[in-house]
Amino acid sequence: MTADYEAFRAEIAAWMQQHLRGEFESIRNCSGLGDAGYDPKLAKRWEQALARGGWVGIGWPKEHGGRALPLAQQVVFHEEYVRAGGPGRLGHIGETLLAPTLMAFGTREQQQRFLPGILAGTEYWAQGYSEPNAGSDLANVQTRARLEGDSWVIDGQKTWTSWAHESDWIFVVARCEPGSQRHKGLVMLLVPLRQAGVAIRPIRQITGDSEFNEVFFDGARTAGSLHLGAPGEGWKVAMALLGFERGVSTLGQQAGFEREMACLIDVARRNGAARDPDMRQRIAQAAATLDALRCNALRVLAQDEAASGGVPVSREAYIAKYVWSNWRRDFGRLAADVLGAAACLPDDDPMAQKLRQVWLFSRSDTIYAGTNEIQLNLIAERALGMPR
Amino acid sequence: MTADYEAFRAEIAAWMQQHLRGEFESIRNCSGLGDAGYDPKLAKRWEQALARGGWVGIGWPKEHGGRALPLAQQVVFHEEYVRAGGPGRLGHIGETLLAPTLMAFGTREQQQRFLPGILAGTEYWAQGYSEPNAGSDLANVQTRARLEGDSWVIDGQKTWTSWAHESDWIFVVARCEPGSQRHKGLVMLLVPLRQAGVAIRPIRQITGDSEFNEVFFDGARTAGSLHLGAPGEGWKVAMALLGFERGVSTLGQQAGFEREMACLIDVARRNGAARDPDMRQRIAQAAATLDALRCNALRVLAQDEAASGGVPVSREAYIAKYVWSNWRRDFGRLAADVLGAAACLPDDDPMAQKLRQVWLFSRSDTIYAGTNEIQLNLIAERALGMPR
Amino acid sequence: MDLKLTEEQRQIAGSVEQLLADASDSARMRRAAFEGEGFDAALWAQIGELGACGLHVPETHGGLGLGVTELVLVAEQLGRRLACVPWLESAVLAGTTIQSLNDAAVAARWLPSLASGERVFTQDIGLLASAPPAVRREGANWRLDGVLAVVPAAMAAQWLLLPVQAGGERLLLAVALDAAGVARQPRVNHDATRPVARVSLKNVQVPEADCLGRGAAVDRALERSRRLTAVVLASELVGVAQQCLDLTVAHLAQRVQFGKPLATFQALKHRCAQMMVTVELARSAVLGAAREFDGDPQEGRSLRLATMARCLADDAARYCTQEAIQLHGGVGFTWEFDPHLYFKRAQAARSWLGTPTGWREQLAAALLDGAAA
Amino acid sequence: MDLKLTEEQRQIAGSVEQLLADASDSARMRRAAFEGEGFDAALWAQIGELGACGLHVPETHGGLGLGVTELVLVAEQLGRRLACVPWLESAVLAGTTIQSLNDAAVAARWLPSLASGERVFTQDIGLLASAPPAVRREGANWRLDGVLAVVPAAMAAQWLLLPVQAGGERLLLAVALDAAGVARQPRVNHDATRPVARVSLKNVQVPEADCLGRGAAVDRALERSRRLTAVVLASELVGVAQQCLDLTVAHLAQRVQFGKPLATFQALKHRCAQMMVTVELARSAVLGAAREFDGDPQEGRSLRLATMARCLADDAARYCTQEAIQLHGGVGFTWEFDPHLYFKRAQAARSWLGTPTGWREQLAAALLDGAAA
Repeated sequence: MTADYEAFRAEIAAWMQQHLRGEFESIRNCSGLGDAGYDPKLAKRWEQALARGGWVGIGWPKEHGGRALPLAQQVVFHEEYVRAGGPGRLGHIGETLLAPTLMAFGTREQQQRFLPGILAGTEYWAQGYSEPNAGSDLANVQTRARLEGDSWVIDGQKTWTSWAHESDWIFVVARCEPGSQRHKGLVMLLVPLRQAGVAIRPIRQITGDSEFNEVFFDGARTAGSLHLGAPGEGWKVAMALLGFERGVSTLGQQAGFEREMACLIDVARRNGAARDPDMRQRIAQAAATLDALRCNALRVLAQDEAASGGVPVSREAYIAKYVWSNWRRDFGRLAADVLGAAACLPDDDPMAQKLRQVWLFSRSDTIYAGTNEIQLNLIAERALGMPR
Repeated sequence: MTADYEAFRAEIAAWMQQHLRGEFESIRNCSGLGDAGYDPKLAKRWEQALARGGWVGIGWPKEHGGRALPLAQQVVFHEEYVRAGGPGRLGHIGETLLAPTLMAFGTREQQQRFLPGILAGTEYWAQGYSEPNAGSDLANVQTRARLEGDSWVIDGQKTWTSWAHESDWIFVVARCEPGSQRHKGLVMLLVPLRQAGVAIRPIRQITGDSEFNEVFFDGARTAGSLHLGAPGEGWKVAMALLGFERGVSTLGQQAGFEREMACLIDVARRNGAARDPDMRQRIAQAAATLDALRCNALRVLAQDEAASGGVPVSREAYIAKYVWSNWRRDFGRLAADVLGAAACLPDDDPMAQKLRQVWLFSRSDTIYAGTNEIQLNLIAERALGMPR
Repeated sequence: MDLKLTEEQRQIAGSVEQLLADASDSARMRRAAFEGEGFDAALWAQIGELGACGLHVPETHGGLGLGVTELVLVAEQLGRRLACVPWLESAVLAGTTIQSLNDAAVAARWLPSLASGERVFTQDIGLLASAPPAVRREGANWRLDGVLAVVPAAMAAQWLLLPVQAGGERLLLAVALDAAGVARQPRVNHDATRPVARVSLKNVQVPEADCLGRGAAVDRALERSRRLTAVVLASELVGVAQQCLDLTVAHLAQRVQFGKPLATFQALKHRCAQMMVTVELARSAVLGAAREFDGDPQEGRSLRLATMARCLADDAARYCTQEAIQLHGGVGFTWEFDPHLYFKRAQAARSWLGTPTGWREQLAAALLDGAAA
Repeated sequence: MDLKLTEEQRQIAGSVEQLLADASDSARMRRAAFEGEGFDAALWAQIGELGACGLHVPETHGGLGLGVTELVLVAEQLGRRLACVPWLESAVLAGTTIQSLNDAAVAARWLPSLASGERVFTQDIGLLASAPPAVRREGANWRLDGVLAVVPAAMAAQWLLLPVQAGGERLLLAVALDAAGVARQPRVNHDATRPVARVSLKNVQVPEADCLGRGAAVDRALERSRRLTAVVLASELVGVAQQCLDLTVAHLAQRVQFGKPLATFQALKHRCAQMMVTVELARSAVLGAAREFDGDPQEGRSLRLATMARCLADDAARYCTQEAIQLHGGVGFTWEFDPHLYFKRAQAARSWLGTPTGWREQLAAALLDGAAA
C-alpha cells in the first residue's frame, strides 16, 4: 500500500472509532448476508450514520452528490472500513449496482427521485433478475409487464432476491413485448415492494435461515415513467448493471474474508487443529490464496482505472467471481475440518459459530450471481475465444 | 484370498523360482512397456519358457489348447507370477485380445493357423486401431482395404501401435466399402507385418524412448481369407475385441503397480521423504487407492464370472480404465515429488530410475486405450444413461 | 478373494432397500429427524424384525451369524436413506465391541437383547474432547462422576458402553442410561439424522457385574471394533454418495436451461461421471475390505483395509455431496431439497472413529516407519 | 497498492517478448537445449544488450536501477519460451544475493560485470543433498575440497557464489569456475532447458578478496535472495502455464474429432477455462508480490508474499502442464510436441529454493505458532 493516503486512513479510522460504538457494537465485524447476528434494523441506522459521515457514494460524481474520490482512495476506504470492524453493507445493491445504472441510463427525474434516498441510507433496493426457470439461463424471463394507463402492471415471479423483505424497491427485468424471445422485448422496471400486488416468501436455506426470497408479482404496479432505459432494451440495461458488480466494493468483501481467516486461525490455535501438519498446509494455502484474491481484485481495479469505462473485460476480471467463490467454498470446508465434530454441534463460542455459518453459507457462493458452470462458459468463450 | 489354492500357489512359485533365473535374471521385475531395462528378445524367450511350462492360455478352453482354469485360479496365477518378479508379458495382445476374438469370430482355419503360435510364444501381435485422425473418434477410419484377386490390399496409416517393431502380425480395422461412413463398411484384417508394403516408424515419447509406433501400409497384402468376421462388420469385431481387454490380466497389471509402490516406499525411506508429513499423507492415500483398484478389479471379475458372457458391462467395469490410469498418473507425480530434484537428474539407483520412468511414462496412461474424456463420456452415457 | 455376492446377501440388501424406500423416504426421514429427535422407533422395530440388529451376532446369541459383508450391504442402504435409527451405534459399534472381548459369559449376557433390537446400545467414542469421568470403587460398585460432552444415540439407547480409567486399571463399563444420576440432554446437531446428546453422570453406581472387560483386552476390543465399524461407516457413506449421484442425475434430466435438459451438457455429464467413479471405487473398497474382515484379518492387514475403505468413502462422500449441491443450482442449497442433509452427514462422519487424515497417518507409519521395507 | 503497469514496464515486457518469439521459438529452444547443452550464448548476448541482466542493479553499478516488477515481467517471457539462458541464476539469484549483502565495495566490484551480462554468475543452492565442501585457511586464501552434486548453470557461468562453513564461521565465497582444481561435468537433466552440472573442487584456492561476506549477514542475504528469487521463479512458471494454455487452446481449435473441432466440446472448454483461472490468479499473485517487494517489505511480510507467489504459480504450472499433455491427446506425450518440455520444467522447479510444501509450512508457523493471534 502506498503511503500517500496516510491522512485519509487516519481520518477513516478515527471516524469509525467514534461512530461504531454504542448500539452498533453488536454488529461490529458482522459480515451481513449469512451472518446470524446481523440485525437489519440496526444495519439501516448504521447506513444512515455512514451517510451522515459522508461515506456513502464516495466514488460518485459530485453532480450526484458524491465525493468523486479516485479509485485508490475508495479502496483505502473499504480497507480501513473493514479493518475497523465495519459491518456488511445493507445499502450495497443500491449504492454500487443501481446507482451507477441510474446515472448511465436514468432520466434526470429518476436520478433526482432515487439517488438521494440511496445516498442518505433511507431507501433500500433489491434485485429482480432470476426466476425459477431463468437461473443460469437469465434471458428466459417469464415475468410480464404491460402498460395500463399511466402504470406498468407486473405479473410473475422472481427468486433469489437478497434481503427483499428488508428492502423498499426492487429493479425487475420483465417481458414487455408479448411473444418476444430471450434477450428481446424486455424492460427494466423500478417497482415499489411495499404494495398489495407484491408477496415475499422467504427461502429457507441450508443454514436454516433465510436471506434470500421469492418475490411474487400479482398485478403489482409502478408508475409508467419508471422504466430504466427504453422499453424493449431491458437486457442491455440489465447487463450493464451486472457490469458494475465487479467494483471497488470487492475489496470490502475481501476484507470480510480476511476476518473469517483470522477467526479460523484463532479457533485452530485454541482447539489444537493448528498442530496437525495437514491442517497447517491447508491453512497456509488458504491464506496464500486469499492474499492472491486481493492481488487479483487490485489488478482488476488498476485495469478499470487505466481504461476508465468502455474497455473489454480484462482476463483477471473474468476469473474474479470464480476464484473468490471457490476459495470461500473450500475455506468453508476447511473451517468445518478445523472445527472437527464441533462443525455440526453449535456451542457458545462466537468464533466457532461464525465458522459454522461460513461452512454452510459458502455452499451458495459458487451458485448465486452466476454459477461456476456459467463462469467457466464465459471464461472459455469470451476470455479464451473458444467457439460456442 | 481364500486358502483353497495353496497348492496351486506353491506350484507357480516353485516353477517361477526354477525358471526365472540365469539369462532371465535381468528382466525380473521389469514392467515391460515403458521400462528401460526390458529386452524384447529376451522377453520372447521368456514367453516361450512360460509356454513350455503350460502357463500361456491357462483360461482358454481345452479345445484350443488351453487349460480352462476357472477365473479365481487365473487370478491366483497372475498374482503369484508378479509376486515372483515375473516381467511384463510381451504376448499379452495376442493371448488376451486377439485369441478370444479368434475363438469368437474366427474360422476353424484361422484358429488353427494362429492360436498355436500365440500359445507357443512364437508369434506376436500388434493392434491396428488408431489413426492420426481417428484417435478418440475411432470410427473415423481412413485406412482402406480392397480385395485384389485372392489378396486384401491395404493402404493407410495406423498409429500408437505398441511394440509393432517386435511383432509379427497386426490386426487392422480398415474401410473395405469405399464411400462408407463411420461404423459401417469396415473389415478386421489379420496382416503380416514383415513385408515390403509395411513401414514402421517409432514414435519418440516424453521419456525419450519409443514403445509406440506408426505403421504405414502402402499396398500391403494379406490373404483374402484373413478377415475376421464378415467384411463390412469389422466394427462389431473390433468392439468385441476391446471388450476382452478388461480381463483377468488386469490383476497382473495391478501387481506391477504394487511393485512400483514398494519401490516408492523404498526410495522415500532412503531419501528422507518418508519423514515429511505431507508425503506421508500422499503415500498412504496412494497405497489405499491402489488396494481399492485391486478390489475393483476383483469385483469386475466376480461379475464377469457370475454372468459368464453376454452381460451388460457392469458399473465397476466402466470405471476400471479411468481409475487405474488416473491412479498411476497421480502416482507418477508423487514419485517425482518423492525423488525431489533427483526426478529430473538420472543416477545409478535402479529404484530411482524406475520411478523416473513411471513419472514420465504414466503421462500416457490417461490417454491411450481411450482417453479420460472418452471414458467419462462412456460412463455418463452408458453407465448413467445420460443423453448424448 | 472372491467378491461375488451370494443370493442370500443380495436378498438381505434388497429387503432393506425395499423397506427403506418407503419407510425412510425423504418426507419420513425428515419427520423423524426434525420432529422425532432423530429416532424413528417404528422403523427401528421393523429393522429389528428383519434381523438386521444381529446380523453378525452368532446364532447362539440370537443373531443371524452372518458377517461384515452383510453389515456393509445393509449400511449402504441406511446411509442412502439417512435412516433415523441407531443401527451403526448399537448393532455395529457396540455389538462388535462386545463380541471382540471374546468372553463367552459377557456375550451370552449382553448380545441377545442387542441382536433382537429390543435394547439399543451405544458407546462413548469421544467425539468432542472432554475431561474423562472420575471413577471410584464404592463397595461392589463403580461410581462415576463427570460429563460426556457428546454421545451418539444417547437419547434412544438404554445402555452405554463406556471405556474408563479407574486408577491404573482400564475398564469397559456398561452404564444403564436410565440409572439414577444419569442425565441426558439432546444437543442441536446439523446432522439431524444422527442425533447426539450430552450425558452427565452424577454419583452413578455401576455394579461390578456390568463391567464387561478390563485391562489390555478392552483396548484390543475397542480397536478391533473401531476398525470394523469404520468399514461399515464407509459403506454408509457410499450410500450417501450414491444417493447424491442419483438425485443429481435425476435433477439434470428434468431441469431445462437454454432450451435443453441440463443432462445434455457435456461438462455436467463429465462431473456426474466423476461422481460415479468415486462411488464405485469406494464401493469396491468397502466390499473388498468387508470380505477380508469376514476372515478376521490380522492387525496390520485390518489397519490397511479399514484405511482404504474409510478414506475412499470419505473422498466419494465429500465429492458427491458437494457436487450434488452445486449441480442442483439455486435449489441445491435450499432446506427443501435433500442434498444439504447428505452434505452434513458426510462432514459429521469425518470426525467419527478417527479422521481420514488420522487413518492415513497410521497407515503411513505402518508402511514407512518399520524396521525394513 | 496500485497494480497498474507503467508504460516503461509494458515496453520492457514487450521487447523481451518480441525478442524471444523469434530467438527462442520452439526449434531454437530445442536446438539450444539438446545440441547446445542448454545454453544459447547468442541469446544471452541479446538479452544483455537489452539491459535485462542488470534490471534491478543500481545504475551506479551499471544496471537499470529498476525493480522486482520488471524482473517478473521479463521472467514470465523467459519461462514462456523456456529460453536457454542463465538469467534467473545470474541476474536474479546471484545478483540479489550480492546486493543483499549491503556492502558498497562488494557491490562495486561484482555487480557491473553481472549487470552487463559479460560474466555469468551462479550460486550453489543445494539442489541435491551432498556433504558440504571442506574449507581450510591457507595463508591469504581459502582452500576448498569437495563435490557439489548439482549446480545450476555451472557450465555457462564464470563465477559461483558458494556459502560455506569455515570452522565456526559462515562465509560467502565467489569461486572462479575456471580456477585450478575446479572440474565441471554436465549432468543429464530431463529439464534440458535449465542445465546443471556437477562441480568438483580439489585444492581450490579462493583469495580472501573473493570472500563477499561473513557471519549472519550472509544468511540474511541468502534468505532475502531466496525469497525474491522465489517470486521471480514463480513468474517464470506463470509463463510456463500460460504457454501450455495457449498451445492447448490452439490445438483444440484445429483438431477435429466426431466431425467438430475439439474446441467446441464443453467439457474441454471448461478445462481450458480452469487452466486460465489458475494462470491469472497466479499472475495476480506474482504481480502483487513483486509490487510489494519493490518496497522492500519486512521479514514476515516477505515470507507471506513469496509463499503466495510460489505456491499459486506451482499450482498453475502443475495443473496446466498436466492438462496440456492430456488435452493434446496422443501427441501430447510425444517428444515432438512441446508440452512435455514445460511439464518437466514445472516439476524441476518444485525443488528450487524450497518446495511449495516447505513454504506453506513456514507460513503456517508464522500464522499459527506465534505468541498471540
